[in-house]
Amino acid sequence: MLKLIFTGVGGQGIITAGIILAEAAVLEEGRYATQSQSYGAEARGGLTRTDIIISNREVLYPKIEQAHILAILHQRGYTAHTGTLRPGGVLIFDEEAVNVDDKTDARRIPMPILENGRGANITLLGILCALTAAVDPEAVRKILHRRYGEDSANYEAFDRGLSLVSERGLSPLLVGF
Amino acid sequence: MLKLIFTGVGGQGIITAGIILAEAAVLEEGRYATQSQSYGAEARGGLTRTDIIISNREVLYPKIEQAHILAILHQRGYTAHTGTLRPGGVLIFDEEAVNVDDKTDARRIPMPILENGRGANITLLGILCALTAAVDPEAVRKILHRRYGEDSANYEAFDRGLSLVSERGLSPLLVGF
Amino acid sequence: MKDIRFIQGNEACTLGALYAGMDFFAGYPITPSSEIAEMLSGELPPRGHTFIQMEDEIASLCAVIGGSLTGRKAMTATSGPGFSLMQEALGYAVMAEIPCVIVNVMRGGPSTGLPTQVSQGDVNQARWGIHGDHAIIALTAGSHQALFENTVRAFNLAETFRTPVILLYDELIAHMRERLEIPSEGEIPLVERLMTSVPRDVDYRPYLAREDGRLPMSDFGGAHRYNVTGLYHDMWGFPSTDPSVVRGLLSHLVEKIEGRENELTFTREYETEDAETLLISYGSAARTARQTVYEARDKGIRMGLLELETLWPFPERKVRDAVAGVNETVVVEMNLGQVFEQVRRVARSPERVFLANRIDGRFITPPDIRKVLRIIAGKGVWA
Amino acid sequence: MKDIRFIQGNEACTLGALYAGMDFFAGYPITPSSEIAEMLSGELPPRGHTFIQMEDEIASLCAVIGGSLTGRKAMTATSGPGFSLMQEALGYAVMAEIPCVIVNVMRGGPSTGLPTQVSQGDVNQARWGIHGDHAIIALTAGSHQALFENTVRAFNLAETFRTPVILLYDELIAHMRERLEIPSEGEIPLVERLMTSVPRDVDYRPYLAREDGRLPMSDFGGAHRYNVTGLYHDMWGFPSTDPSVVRGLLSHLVEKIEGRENELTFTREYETEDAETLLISYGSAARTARQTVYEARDKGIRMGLLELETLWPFPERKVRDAVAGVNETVVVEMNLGQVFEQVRRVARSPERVFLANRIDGRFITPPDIRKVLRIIAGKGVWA
Amino acid sequence: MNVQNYVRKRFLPHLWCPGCGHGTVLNALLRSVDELGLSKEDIVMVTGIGCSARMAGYVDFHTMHTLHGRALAFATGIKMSRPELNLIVPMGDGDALAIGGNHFIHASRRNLDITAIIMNNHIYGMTGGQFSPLSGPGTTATTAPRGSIDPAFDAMDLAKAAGATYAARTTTFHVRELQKMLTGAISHKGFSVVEVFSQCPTYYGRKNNTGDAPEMLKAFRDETAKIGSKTLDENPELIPRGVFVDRDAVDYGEAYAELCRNAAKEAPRC
Amino acid sequence: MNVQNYVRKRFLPHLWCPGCGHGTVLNALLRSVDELGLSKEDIVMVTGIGCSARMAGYVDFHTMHTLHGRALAFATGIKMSRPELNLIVPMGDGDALAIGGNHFIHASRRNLDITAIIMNNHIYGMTGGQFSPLSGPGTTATTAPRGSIDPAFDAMDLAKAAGATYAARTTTFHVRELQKMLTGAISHKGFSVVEVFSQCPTYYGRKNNTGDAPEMLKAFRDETAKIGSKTLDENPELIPRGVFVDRDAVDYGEAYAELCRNAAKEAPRC
Amino acid sequence: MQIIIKTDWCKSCGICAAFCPTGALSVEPGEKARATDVEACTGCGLCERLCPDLAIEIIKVEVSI
Amino acid sequence: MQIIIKTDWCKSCGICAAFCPTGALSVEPGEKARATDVEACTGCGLCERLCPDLAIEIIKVEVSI
Ligand SMILES: Cc1ncc(C[n+]2csc(CCOP(=O)(O)OP(=O)(O)O)c2C)c(N)n1
Ligand SMILES: Cc1ncc(C[n+]2csc(CCOP(=O)(O)OP(=O)(O)O)c2C)c(N)n1
Ligand code: SF4
Ligand code: SF4
Ligand code: SF4
Ligand code: SF4
Ligand code: SF4
Ligand code: SF4
Ligand SMILES: [Mg+2]
Ligand SMILES: [Mg+2]
Repeated sequence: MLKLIFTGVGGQGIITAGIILAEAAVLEEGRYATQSQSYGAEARGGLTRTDIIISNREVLYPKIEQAHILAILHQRGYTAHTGTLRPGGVLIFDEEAVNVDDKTDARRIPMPILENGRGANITLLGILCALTAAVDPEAVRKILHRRYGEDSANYEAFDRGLSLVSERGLSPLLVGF
Repeated sequence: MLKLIFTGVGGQGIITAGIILAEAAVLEEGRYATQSQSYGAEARGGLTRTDIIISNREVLYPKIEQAHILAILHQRGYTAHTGTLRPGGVLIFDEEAVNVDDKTDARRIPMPILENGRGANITLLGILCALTAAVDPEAVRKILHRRYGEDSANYEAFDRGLSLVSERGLSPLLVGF
Repeated sequence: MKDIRFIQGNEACTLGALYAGMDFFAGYPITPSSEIAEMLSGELPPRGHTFIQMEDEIASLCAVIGGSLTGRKAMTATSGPGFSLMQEALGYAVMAEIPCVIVNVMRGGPSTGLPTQVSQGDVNQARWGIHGDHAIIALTAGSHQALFENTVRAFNLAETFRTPVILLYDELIAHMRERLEIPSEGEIPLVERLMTSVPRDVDYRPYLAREDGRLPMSDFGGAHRYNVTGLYHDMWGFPSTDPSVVRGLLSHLVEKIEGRENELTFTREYETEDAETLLISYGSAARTARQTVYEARDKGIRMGLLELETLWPFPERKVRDAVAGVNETVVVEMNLGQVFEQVRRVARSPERVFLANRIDGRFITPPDIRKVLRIIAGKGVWA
Repeated sequence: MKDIRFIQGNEACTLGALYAGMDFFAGYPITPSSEIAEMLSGELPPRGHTFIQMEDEIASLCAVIGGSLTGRKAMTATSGPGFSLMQEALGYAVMAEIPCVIVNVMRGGPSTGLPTQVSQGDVNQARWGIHGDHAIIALTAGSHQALFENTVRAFNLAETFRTPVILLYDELIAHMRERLEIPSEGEIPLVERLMTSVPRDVDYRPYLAREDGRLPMSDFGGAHRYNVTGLYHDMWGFPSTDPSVVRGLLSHLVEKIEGRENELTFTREYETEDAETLLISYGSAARTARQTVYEARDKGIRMGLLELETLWPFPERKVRDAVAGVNETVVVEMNLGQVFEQVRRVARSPERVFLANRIDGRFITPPDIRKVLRIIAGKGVWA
Repeated sequence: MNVQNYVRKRFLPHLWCPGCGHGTVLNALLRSVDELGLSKEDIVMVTGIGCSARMAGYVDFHTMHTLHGRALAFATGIKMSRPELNLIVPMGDGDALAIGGNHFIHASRRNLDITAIIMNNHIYGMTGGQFSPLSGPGTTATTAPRGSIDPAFDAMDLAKAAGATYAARTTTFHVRELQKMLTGAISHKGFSVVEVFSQCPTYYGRKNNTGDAPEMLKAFRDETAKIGSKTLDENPELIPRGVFVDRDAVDYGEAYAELCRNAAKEAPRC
Repeated sequence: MNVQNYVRKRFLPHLWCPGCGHGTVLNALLRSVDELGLSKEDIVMVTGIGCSARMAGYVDFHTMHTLHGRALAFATGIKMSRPELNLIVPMGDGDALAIGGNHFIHASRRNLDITAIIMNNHIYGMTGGQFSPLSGPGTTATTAPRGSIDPAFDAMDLAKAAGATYAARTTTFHVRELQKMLTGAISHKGFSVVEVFSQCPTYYGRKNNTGDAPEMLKAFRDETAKIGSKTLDENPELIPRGVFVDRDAVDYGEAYAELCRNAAKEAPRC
Repeated sequence: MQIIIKTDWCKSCGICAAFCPTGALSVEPGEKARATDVEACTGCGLCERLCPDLAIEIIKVEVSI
Repeated sequence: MQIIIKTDWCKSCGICAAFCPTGALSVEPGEKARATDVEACTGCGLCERLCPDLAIEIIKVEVSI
């Protein structure tokens, strides 16, 4: 079972990213997954968070108290949700937008995610696929195809994520499952 | 405890008559009374019925299954409600409008009540006062005064009822209480 | 001199409301409650108080809430169909803690049902008609004298607990006429609104309870500017989704009522001291029950009556104790057993609690009760 | 090939409705139910079926009733505030025996409450929101697969019993996405409307029940002309105040549902065979409960879960039997104990029934349940 | 023809009071149905709650007696489901424009092919004579013992502003005009409204000293005038009768059918 | 003057989306209040539910955030109780004219001295972009993916027909006009309505490809014209802006006060 | 001309008599409507349309010479 | 002329810059509004009225000669 939290602000597309990831696991890999998000008075333009759990059997409790992976695209997300990362977990964050302090017991992975503008959320997926065994990149590509057809921008954003990991010389992690 | 039922059709004023009688008992004689009426789909222009119970102590159950006195101003009232008269009770009815058969075990008192047109309901009160110890005629007169002021038509109708009893040579009955 | 009237129950309720100081009425006519609005349309204007006939029941209760918030003792009156429509606004009054009185004169339901006939079918709706958790106060009465008193009490409780209070009574009481002796001024004490002592320009917190649980108010539109909302809110009345605020507010709303069962248990007892058979009843049905008790006593049968005037919060302790002391209990009501279920719930031996009821639009009779008493070894019958 | 989706609960409900043959939707948007209307506004027109956005929730349910009467499988969807507004029309559907499905996606109440947060506070309103005596069917679900199935079931029961069916689920289920495997055509049997066999021009009695209690219908506007009303009515649908008609109709309305508890008890059991501790839960809370059961089993604790999918009529027998076989029962829900009270009511040893709940708008967690289990010698806590 | 062919004889004589104008509306409606040659099976009558609403019990059509103020919402559901039926929705003035006001304006806006009849007796008859939003200032009523201070709606103005495509007003005195308007309304494609001043001698009459039913009809005769007539020009204080709106506009049912046809051409979705 | 004096600063920046017109309505309203020299204590703002309704949270008046569609009914209660207060009731288009339509027409009819503001973004903003009765045919919305077929109300026509004594329309582009109309409406004695076209870039804009907030404002500029202007005469397809109704009529509160005064002269009754 | 009055439906409201242009009908207080002057009837049909109780039917009898 | 922009309230919608008649303001994508040409400002007040976020205040500075 792999537990991921993505957080950002409205418009960054992190909820869509979460859905695509979970969809890839469920529809392409025959696994189980849940995706949920928190709304609030501030949903619009405010902080958003989505919880994704991927598992080989039915996922019951869909909220995450202790995530394996936390991806952060906005500083407010760091402040609000850093406590949800399990000790020793993986913290992926935008290296421009988010400042991470030393106190967090986590593997820190800064990345130039937001550089990719509107495709940043898809780039994040690429990074995740390259970095973890969460889902196979091909599965994600299939979902991208179903959702957006041939629109190449998405594939480019995704590949950018994949290559970022190798560019930075990071090797795949074994988290979750 | 005296139980009276008046029945007629909408417009004959039997409900008002019932209220006046009970009011006289309560407000002028310091007794207890309840007055209730039955509504139905046909309330308007249809058959109406009012139950009046007069007593020296609080009246609890306000519906009458077995009346001491039943006053009927319309044939349909006879058909519908004759069963509510207790055996040996008093049946007062308009001699023109209502045909009474022999089967009823009751003292039958036909009277030319409706002759009095719009005052017929008050005439009925006069008849009742003269015929029974229900309430004192003076008490009724006081209520008539409160409600209608000096309007002499009402007093005339009432006196007509009182005198009808003596004209017909009827003597006061002892019913109820 | 005593002020004695011979009037309908709806008039007794109206007079009770006026006695309590009700000075704002908004409503929409419906049988069998309309006489209340009709009488008030005559009585309120000469006093300079508000009577307004609204476009529907929803608007009526909304206007009542607005009136109350600005310092009035406000009320509306309706029957089942209208009461159903009021549930959303009633929930608002609960949430925003607006004192007001809602009279529901019960007729036969469900739906349009039996507009002009007697029923006591709305007891559970009074408790649970609102969506979401909540608590509510609902009173009833079985005579005009009691109706007058409980109308005054409804206003008193509304002010004391800053909450809507429902006054439920039935068509028989509404339309029957009987004697009412109007208490002299001061004979029934009135609870006036607890006003804040916070001075102008000082931070007033409309939703900060005092130690005794009461919340001092400030007339809306007056010295203090604050916010009122149907969302979960903080002590200033501003929306909040903070879990502790949410939990705190809901607990407060429920505790202030459910936690005060003692102060809210109003009952009458007749011939209960040595009773072996206990009738429990309320509203007009309690008249039949009491009649039955007296008739039984005349025959030497040791029967008594516990008449409930508080329906909600259900007087658990009182009922449990009363039931514990008798051989059998018969709940007398004109519905399928809504209070009966409650009595069973709280009784230690629910199998000794029976139902004598009537659901056909006719008034329940002493024979209806006696029938159940005769077959008491069996169970409640629908007759 | 299997048709698998990864979707929100509201979509699962919508797909279930379409599978069931729903061909008429009228609604008014409200969080957290709006996705249902949104999806249907796309899906119904190409099928030639009706989607209409009405001016409010009252009109929505009225239109649904009209649609149903003319032969459609009709539905509306709303949340607490809208459901409160629907109570009058819901009572009409009960009284006139109109099959239809009302989806109430629960959010925090009372009042506007917590529009975007999870709660299960409308359970009792589903039962008692209508004025007057009545009975009602209400289902719920704790996963998308179950939601799909129970949506189909809701339509089936509506047709079988000629009654409105309420489908209650919560914001978590509504908005969470998970896997749904769409059953192939015919995999879940559908109940189609029972049509009268009375030929045209022969006296058709819309309210004459067959021996099995079912009432064959005739599409309104079709071969038979009859009357439909919310008043008490005779077998032709014409108003009647005859006491025996009134009693007969109300008994029929209640008996057809309350008397069929067996046919209406839908539950799921997990690890109950040898359980010493029983959790009872429903909706999204049952996910947490099941998770807790598995975690306990991993530690060798003999815990099981009874998940309710029928909320009303309350599955008394099933619950009573389940509770009877264990040492203690914990009801897990997100309200102040609405189902807990029912379980206590039917349990033979109510003092061994406890409550693990959450009322702060947050989803209930396994630790919330474990906390109660730890202090089980005490009583249910509001946490 | 005989209007009695269209009624459920076992429920007659009806329960309306002697002289109640609602009976005259029924009378005219049946003649109009006959004139149009509609069969009893083609008509669905939906009513709300009120004296007016009793009409559903008397006519031998498909009849539905619903909730106070909600008749048009029910009718909307029926019409969307069965566009081929003729929907006739008689309502009281309170039914249509007090509690039912919202459904009235929205039905007008949508322009779904339904015929609404406002049986305007200027009072809540069924509940015993409270004023309605059509009573107007000065009307005495059980909830306005000193005369109402509530301004009245003009139902025609409202129908027009809200979007009704046919709107006409007459009275129970003008029985031929009434029948013509009902015929016009029923044949009209789109939402149509006929407002009929109808006398309530029992409550309105008694409270306002109008005299009996014939007197009330005389008042309808003397206090109204046809739009465009010289009488009206010369006496602008008279209440105008006539057809206020009669225009073509796409009917909602048609628009919906069109939407469905176009949508069906798309690729399937789910 | 500084509009910020009238807001509850701790709740700002507000929660409306970037470029949302509702903020501009707030802006103009505060200026109008300042222009009129009203003190914060003299004003009661009642809102319903919707993005529009959030306004009650931001202004430092007496504020009440009520139920969807019911704001005018609550306000009626407050005004009847405290006639000296200024009642301002901002509503969304759905709030005012979908679920709230009945209260809107009845408040208009009564002519109680309340100022209603319809913040018309032609969409249900708060619930995520469903069409409203003011959207109009062709509008794309989450519940009209192929474009709405629902005819729209004209809020001005409706207000006028229902009896409002002041009714004006403008847009969030025409900010000076807006302030003037709000000032006119608040000073008007009787029921007044100001309809403001307000942009919702998030839902209406995105669904209907209008471009961003500035583009939407340009559309307001280009697609409307003042009543009586040459532009409007020459381009009748433009949407008219301006004051549609401004008339004197007895205000309900005054009429009620008069009724009370007269009644008080009678002998006591009960 | 044939004037059929369904007396069991008639409620004596007096409308028919009040407006019959030729005075063919009369309604005594409390009595049912009666055709007191059938000869005068022109068959205009006003009474049958005005009657709130559907109690009148006018049949034009073809007189063959 | 003084153009005060409350940047913590500004939401970068671009309205002020789009309609300032003199081009005194500019809003870069994703950035807060800025007064890029204060000199050009005529103090017309349009921007402060148009701003949905109450984020602009124009103060006319009296220049004493
Ligand atoms: C929800 C609801 N509110 C109120 C009523 C009571 N009620 C029944 S009919 C009616 C008004 C009747 O007046 P109108 O609509 O003008 O019809 P009329 O009887 O005058 O023909 C009212 C207020 C009701 N049945 N349901
Ligand atoms: C009784 C009820 N029904 C529905 C809703 C859901 N709801 C909240 S706001 C809203 C409509 C918002 O649109 P509008 O009134 O135009 O205001 P906007 O958000 O566009 O400013 C709806 C349908 C509700 N809160 N209560
Ligand atoms: S009360 Fe009035 S409207 Fe009702 S039936 Fe009688 S006369 Fe007609
Ligand atoms: S959703 Fe639309 S109306 Fe609501 S705040 Fe955003 S832009 Fe404004
Ligand atoms: S109009 Fe009809 S009901 Fe009236 S008197 Fe004539 S026949 Fe009788
Ligand atoms: S048909 Fe004409 S003339 Fe003949 S009785 Fe009737 S109203 Fe008189
Ligand atoms: S208009 Fe206001 S919110 Fe928008 S960019 Fe300019 S200063 Fe910022
Ligand atoms: S005040 Fe006028 S000129 Fe100056 S910045 Fe604002 S809009 Fe431009
Ligand atoms: Mg009427
Ligand atoms: Mg809007």
